[in-house]
Amino acid sequence: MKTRIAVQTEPFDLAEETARLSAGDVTIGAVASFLGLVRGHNRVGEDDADIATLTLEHYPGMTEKALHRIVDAAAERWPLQAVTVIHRVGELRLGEPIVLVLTASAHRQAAFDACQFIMDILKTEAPFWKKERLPDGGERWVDARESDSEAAARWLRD
Amino acid sequence: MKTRIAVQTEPFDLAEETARLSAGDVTIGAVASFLGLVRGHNRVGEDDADIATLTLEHYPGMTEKALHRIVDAAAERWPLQAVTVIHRVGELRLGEPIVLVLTASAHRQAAFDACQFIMDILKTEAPFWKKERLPDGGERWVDARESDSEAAARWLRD
Amino acid sequence: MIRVLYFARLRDRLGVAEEQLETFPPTLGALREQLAARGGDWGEAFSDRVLMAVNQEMAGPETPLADGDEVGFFPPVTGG
Amino acid sequence: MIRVLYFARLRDRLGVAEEQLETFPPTLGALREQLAARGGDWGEAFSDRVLMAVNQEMAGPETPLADGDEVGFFPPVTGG
Repeated sequence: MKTRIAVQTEPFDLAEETARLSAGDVTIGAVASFLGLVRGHNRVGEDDADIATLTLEHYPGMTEKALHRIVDAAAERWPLQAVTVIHRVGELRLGEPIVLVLTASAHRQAAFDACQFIMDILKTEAPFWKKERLPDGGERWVDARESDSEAAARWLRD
Repeated sequence: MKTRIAVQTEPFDLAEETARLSAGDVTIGAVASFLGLVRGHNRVGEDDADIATLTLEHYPGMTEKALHRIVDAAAERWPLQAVTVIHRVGELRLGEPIVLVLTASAHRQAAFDACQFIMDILKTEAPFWKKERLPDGGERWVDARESDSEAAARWLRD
Repeated sequence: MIRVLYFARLRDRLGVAEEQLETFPPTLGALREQLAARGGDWGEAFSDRVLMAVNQEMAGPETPLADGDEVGFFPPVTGG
Repeated sequence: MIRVLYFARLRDRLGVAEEQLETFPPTLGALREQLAARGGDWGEAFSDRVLMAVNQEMAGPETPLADGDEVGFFPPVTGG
């Protein structure tokens, strides 16, 4: 399986990454993808609040290892020809891409399932943390979501 | 909801379509996508066979209506900010894109589910037909797959 | 008068892409039976699974037909 | 000697990003208890949910510690 994993501050080029994923392999019939973007507000307890920027911290070295392990686990469950995972770190503005997951397979169900699996496990096991900067200059760490733990747990039940 | 539906012979630009989908809307946190490509072989009864090109015929007028209805049904089930569906027709070469579905939502589960729903219903309800041209010059219409009917049926059971 | 369109494998088997019928039965199901009764390739072609549309919407055999309608017959779809 | 790293909210609360421990207990769980017993912010910080890694792999309290290990403590992750 062709694997590309990157943790970087720079933006990525979606068209280039997709072309690179499937180039020259005519056994690929389906490419599923997920693109995560910085949203302009987030739920804090009962309140929505606007945010100004988002900073992503990570555990260098462990992030790459964790992403490789997640991708390998996906490749054991589904027939995949190629996977790309790119996760950005550092300070990001509203609307900027945070994460890209691309999965390529002969058929669409495998591509969709693997893409969701990688995102769900990444959300609970890859050591990234988000810190929001508010328009008034204040900062706060984002809390983990219970719904993310539940999304990851469903793959263990199957 | 921002909707873009196109049936066209020309290729599409993935990066441009993704940028157009999410431009200016900072409530979008998740973009799921599916890209279908022309594969170099297909299953015919018990045999795999190489193909040279794929020709897509459609029912002009009805295709656009069917795609709009499918997208509207998705928007009733999930909170979506934007959806793009582009389906090509005419003669396509190996590795060329056939179909693109992009779904944008605040959260990833809605984006993933809506993207799969649109593809599954499109596969059984949108009036497109594939004809394969073989390397020896022969042609044959592609048979519908039972697995596609089952994939569409699961959304009606839910 | 109604317009009747045939697509893909079905059109190839029948050798007809489109026809206009001056007289037509009251329902889509009855039209299908009438076409299947034409003999030759028609009976065999309509013995396979054939999907039907009236005015570009999927339709079942009970669907009534009216003057000016556009009817489509086609095999199970294989796009995407 | 082991290296201990703290990340994100946990690091901010403790005011420490990294330290080296010349002596260390035999397991990861015992190390966590030892750190929580330091008093001040440490007890409170470790009373929240804290994830643990040894040599950059997620690890549980039974995981043995050895000379040269890199240990990471951090809050539940929020990437993606």
